[in-house]
Amino acid sequence: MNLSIILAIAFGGALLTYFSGKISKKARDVLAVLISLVIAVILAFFYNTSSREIFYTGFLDFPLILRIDTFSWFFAFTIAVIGSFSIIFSLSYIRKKGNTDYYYTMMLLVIASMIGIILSGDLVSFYIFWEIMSWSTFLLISYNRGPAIAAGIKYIIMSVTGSVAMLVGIISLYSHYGTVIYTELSGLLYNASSGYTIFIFVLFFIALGIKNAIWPLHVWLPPAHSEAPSPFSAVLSGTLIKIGTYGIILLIYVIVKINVFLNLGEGIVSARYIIAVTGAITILIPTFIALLQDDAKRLLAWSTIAQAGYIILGIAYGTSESVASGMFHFFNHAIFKALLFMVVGAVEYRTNGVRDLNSLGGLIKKMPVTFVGGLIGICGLIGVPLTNGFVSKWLIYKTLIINNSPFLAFAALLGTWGTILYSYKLLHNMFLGQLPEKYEKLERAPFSMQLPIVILSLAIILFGILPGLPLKVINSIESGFGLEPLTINIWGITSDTGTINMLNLFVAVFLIGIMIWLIFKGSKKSAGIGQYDNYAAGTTVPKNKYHYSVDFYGPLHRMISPYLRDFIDDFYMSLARSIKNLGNGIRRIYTGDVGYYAIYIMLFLALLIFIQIKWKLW
Amino acid sequence: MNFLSEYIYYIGAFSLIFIGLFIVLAKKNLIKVIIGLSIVDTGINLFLITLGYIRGGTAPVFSKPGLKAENMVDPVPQALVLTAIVIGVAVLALALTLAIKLYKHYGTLNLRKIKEQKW
Amino acid sequence: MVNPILLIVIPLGLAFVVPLFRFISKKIEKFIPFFALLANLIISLTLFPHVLEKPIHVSIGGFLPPLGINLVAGPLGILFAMLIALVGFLVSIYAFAYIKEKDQEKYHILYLLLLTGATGVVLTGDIFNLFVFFEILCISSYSLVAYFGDKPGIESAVKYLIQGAVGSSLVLIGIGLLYGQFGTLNMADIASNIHSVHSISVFIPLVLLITGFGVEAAIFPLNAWLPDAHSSAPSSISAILSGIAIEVGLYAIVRVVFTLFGASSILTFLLFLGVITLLIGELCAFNQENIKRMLAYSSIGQIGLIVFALSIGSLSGINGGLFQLVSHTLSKALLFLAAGYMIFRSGSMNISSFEGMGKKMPYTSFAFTIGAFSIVGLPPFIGFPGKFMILKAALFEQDILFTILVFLILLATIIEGAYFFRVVQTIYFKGEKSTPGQEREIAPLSVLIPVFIFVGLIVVIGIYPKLITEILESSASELLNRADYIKNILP
Amino acid sequence: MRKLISLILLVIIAGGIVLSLKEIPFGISKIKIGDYYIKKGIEETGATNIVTSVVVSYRGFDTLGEITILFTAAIGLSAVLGTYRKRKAGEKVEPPSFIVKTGCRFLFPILLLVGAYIFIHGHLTPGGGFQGGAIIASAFLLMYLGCEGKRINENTSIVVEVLGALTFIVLGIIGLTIGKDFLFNFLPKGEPNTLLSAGIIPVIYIAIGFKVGSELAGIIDHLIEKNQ
Repeated sequence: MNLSIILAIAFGGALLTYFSGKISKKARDVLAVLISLVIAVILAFFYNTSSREIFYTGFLDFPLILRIDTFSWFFAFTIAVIGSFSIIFSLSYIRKKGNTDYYYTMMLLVIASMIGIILSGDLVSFYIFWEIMSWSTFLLISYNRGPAIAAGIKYIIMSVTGSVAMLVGIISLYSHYGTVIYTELSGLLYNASSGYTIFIFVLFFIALGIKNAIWPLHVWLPPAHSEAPSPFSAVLSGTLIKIGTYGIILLIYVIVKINVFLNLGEGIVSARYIIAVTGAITILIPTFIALLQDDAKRLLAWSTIAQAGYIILGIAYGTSESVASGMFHFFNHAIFKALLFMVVGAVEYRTNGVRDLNSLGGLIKKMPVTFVGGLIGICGLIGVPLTNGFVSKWLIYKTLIINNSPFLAFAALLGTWGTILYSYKLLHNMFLGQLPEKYEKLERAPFSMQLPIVILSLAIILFGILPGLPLKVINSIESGFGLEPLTINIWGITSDTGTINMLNLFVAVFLIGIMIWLIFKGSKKSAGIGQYDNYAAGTTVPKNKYHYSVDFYGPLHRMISPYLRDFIDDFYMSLARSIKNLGNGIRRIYTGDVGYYAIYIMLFLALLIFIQIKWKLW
Repeated sequence: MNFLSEYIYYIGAFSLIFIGLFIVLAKKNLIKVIIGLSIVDTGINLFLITLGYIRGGTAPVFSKPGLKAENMVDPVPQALVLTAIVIGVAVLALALTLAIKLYKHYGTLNLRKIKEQKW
Repeated sequence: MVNPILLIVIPLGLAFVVPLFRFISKKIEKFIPFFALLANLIISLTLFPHVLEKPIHVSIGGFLPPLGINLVAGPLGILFAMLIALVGFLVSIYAFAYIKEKDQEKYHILYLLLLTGATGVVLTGDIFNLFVFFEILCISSYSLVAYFGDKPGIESAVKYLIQGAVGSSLVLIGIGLLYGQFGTLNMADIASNIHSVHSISVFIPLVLLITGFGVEAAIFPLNAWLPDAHSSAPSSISAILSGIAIEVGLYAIVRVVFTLFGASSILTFLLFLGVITLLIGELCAFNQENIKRMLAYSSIGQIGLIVFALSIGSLSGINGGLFQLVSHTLSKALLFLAAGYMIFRSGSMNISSFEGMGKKMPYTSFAFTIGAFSIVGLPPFIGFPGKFMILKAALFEQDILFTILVFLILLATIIEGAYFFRVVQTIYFKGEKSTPGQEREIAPLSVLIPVFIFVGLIVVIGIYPKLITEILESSASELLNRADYIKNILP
Repeated sequence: MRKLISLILLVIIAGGIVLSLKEIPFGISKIKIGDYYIKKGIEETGATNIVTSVVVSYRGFDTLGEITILFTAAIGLSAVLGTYRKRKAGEKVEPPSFIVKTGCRFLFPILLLVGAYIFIHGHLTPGGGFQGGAIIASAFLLMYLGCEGKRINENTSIVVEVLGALTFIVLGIIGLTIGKDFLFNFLPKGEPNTLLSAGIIPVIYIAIGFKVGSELAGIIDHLIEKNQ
């Protein structure tokens, strides 16, 4: 099987979907799902193979190369699967909105270009697919109109900023080493001066960091994630920003190589440490900003930034356990964040676009399956044992503590506490508490939404109990990077410094669960009281006054919010404003008076002549 | 005053050119600007003619026998000037036409006031 | 083999014939440019393989250069001639439906003359002849800018004419000085006699020519006419001005700097000039509300980028600059045509009037989007290889100066992206979602066909840049190998 | 202020030009192709007026461009003015005085004749198509001055224009087919200094004469139209 066939199916399928939509809506839906599934299935067959092929030679003098190995397989497969779930989820979500052909085409295009990025074997094709991804994402983010327009423009400007920086990096590498192919480039930077390596690093990190929403470059993410259509938010959060992660791993462990990376700078000012600290900051600040959000998707968006911080922290820290945790967390985050966005999307779908946490509540009775999905999702997000998030977070804490980085470990832990707070807010304000009266008639989410929610929930539990499945893959990736391999079994990791075995945990949790259940069973039954069976000051409380999920964490909110304004965003906005003003100022030289214009011409001529007579420059 | 006799024609031609350019730069009436452009053209034509001149030369026309080729001035600048004149006329005609139209629209030929197209 | 003189004579002859059609039928005249440029396109395509092997030199009137005027159909000239014929051909289809004024005849004549002038400039081997054709180009564009006879059109045309006339006067003085020193007008002949530009007597004509042609090429600060003229002209003419006229001005500068003077020392200056032009163009466009003005400022920016690339002076730099030139011609022509029809429908040039166009005119909007993405330099469109090649050439110099300039260029690219994406968003996402009465108004075929041919070219060359890189490479080496150019003409 | 800046700029430019003019001394024969034309012109083209041989033969292509420019300007002018040829009814123009009327009527045919003479003899004596054409146009200007109500027929003038230009191009193309070069002088050169000499040069000049005459007259006509 050829790798280029995957790309052909992906890109061709995207176009085909558009035209099939002109013929029949049904056929288009089926086609879209089919294409995404087919890609996932084909990719599954590539498990544990490695191949490399030149798929196109027509672009200037660069042969464009596709390659697959365990590393790219892992990412590509995750992306393809999450992508197809999102498309299944979209089936009913998007039906009510207009422009469905366009939606599916762009969605498939985004997925196709992401897979293209992962599979490409040289930096030029990486860049080409990267840019295709950027603009197709842009066209989809603004799909909802209204505030989504500002979100889209913010995204694309930052994205273009990043990609031009990366382009300079790529071309600079090419001009120094005469090649852009990973395998040939690999390790060549060993001999480069550290200044040059840092130059390359900075350029790539602007691009990758923007995509991955690392802290000072994150500002596009909250509006984009919250305003995009929910299934696409799932793709954005679950997979698209992970392209940045992929790029960072690629840069550090494939192109630069681990030994060069670890030797870049010393102590506090080493590249490794700086990136790790950035990761820690990316965990802390966004976590607490997430706490302040009242918009469900915006909350999830900030949470995404924070979780991306864990991934970066793990990857940049550079020990084999931390890298494993980073990659495993990438995998986990893709699953549970996609799940959570789908849960929010399902609620949004049924309530006609309500995402405000203050006006929801009590939906547990109306949408039980969705609630369970949300519960498992936040369990994974927090890292409750028996969910996949537990294992990855355990790994990162462990490696940080063992390798004497208490502050980083503390940041990671603090991030988890914050995560618990905001996740609970999310779940509570949507599903628990009182049901507002207007939602009495709410129906369950449609099957096409429940299906991906259920499957992803099951996946969280599955990989929580059997973390060895993905860890095995991750381990073989790591050995490819030249990191020490871990000892993996299906239930967990064995090592001298601490072993994790989910079987024991499973049994323990199971027993504790039974105990709790027994205690509740044995204790006295409480009387059931109706929701509106309430009195205050001698009269019945009006039904619309019943909402205690408003102003959740109010005191905390008031305490921390002054410190947590998004100063970075303000900075970028003022930058944009000053460029605008500069442009408006410069425009004034075209005064409209043709006399001035003639003077400009003479000025130019006189300047040239003057310089020549005076200094004989030319 | 060897210099003057050597360069007087050049000085004359370029004086015209720079007078014209000065008018274009400094005057605000469109008609005057067009006149300025026309003066520049004239100056350039004179300059071109001067380039080909030979002391004591005759026109490069063998209209009667006895004219010596050595004494004839360079014919090429004259041909160029012919072309340049025509170009000048064309630009002048177009400029005046535009001026007429401009006056219809704005009611003025003051270039400082005709500033709707800007920025 | 066809004589390249036909590239000039056919459109010229047909332009002269057009007035006669009033005695036959008023309906034929609009097809004349179409056929003339189709013929030109075919001729230049047939010449294309010959030219790659060896440049074709044609003398006129049976006199060998430097005595007579000669045409030099080298790769560069044919590249430009092809581009002119192609864009002119497609825009002439567009004009079928777009130009509805009662006096169409004059539009078509002037249009043909403009393209004739442009073709003449790129093919001639004689500096004065170049000037003459340049004047044809200029005078017909003054008239075409004022073609609608409306207030902005006339005002812009007057300003354009004054600046253009000053520019061409400077050119003529420069030519006079050259003739005075070298006694010849043939470019190869002059070039063979110029040994260095360091002496002031050669330098002055050089700067006079650069300034004079620079007015048409819209180099900062000589470009004040451009935003006015491009925004007030009929959209088809804006497309031609932006896609052809500026490029021809640039060709003249390049010819003068590289071939005529071999002035590599002034390239550093042009390098900075290019970057400044780029930045100023993009900054001015950034907050522009008038769509055509925005596109016009963007053209200034693109010209700056091309000037930068050409003045890198290396083979790959010129290569990249020429690629960017082709890409800008195609993309900007497309943008003007698409925007022009949307303006035609909405009746306003304000960007906000484009709200909801994505629904109303889906095809035109789609084409506009492709053009915008291409200009910004996103793959897989033609703008990307162009930008890529330029950056490659600049970074290959391995010079800190070039790195800084590259960052400035990229800053400009970001600004450019910002305002183009804003328009794309306005077209697709702004405004009410679907109000009743927003019927689809598909543009007529004569608009859609050229627009989609442009889209096709943009995508195809963007994906397969090798289609044109061969001729670009030989054009670039033609520019650099001054000695070969001279030797070919003056054996 | 503006004037001061303009002056400073112009002075700098003038300085540069003066420096470069030092290389071009005045009045000394040194022009190389000009020299060649004078020496070989009659032999190669058959025209005794070397300027004509340069204009029409050596640099004939420039002349084609030149008439194109004039044509462009004429067309552009009428396009900009938006030609409407209907005279508004009841519009009174002050009639010319008797002297003007008579003078114009007297001069009109003479000017036509002089113009024709000049362009027919362009290859022999100073003058040529452009000069002759301009004189003819001035004859029409006089006609407008002196004979109110007389107009040139637009269609006729356009046909003359077109035919003039076409003659030039067709001659060029015939040269291309016969002599392999555009504008090749394929007619016999004849004996210098006679009317029927110099091959296609007089033919082209006559064509140009007609064309320029009718074109300039047309321009005058357009501009007058507006002013009335």
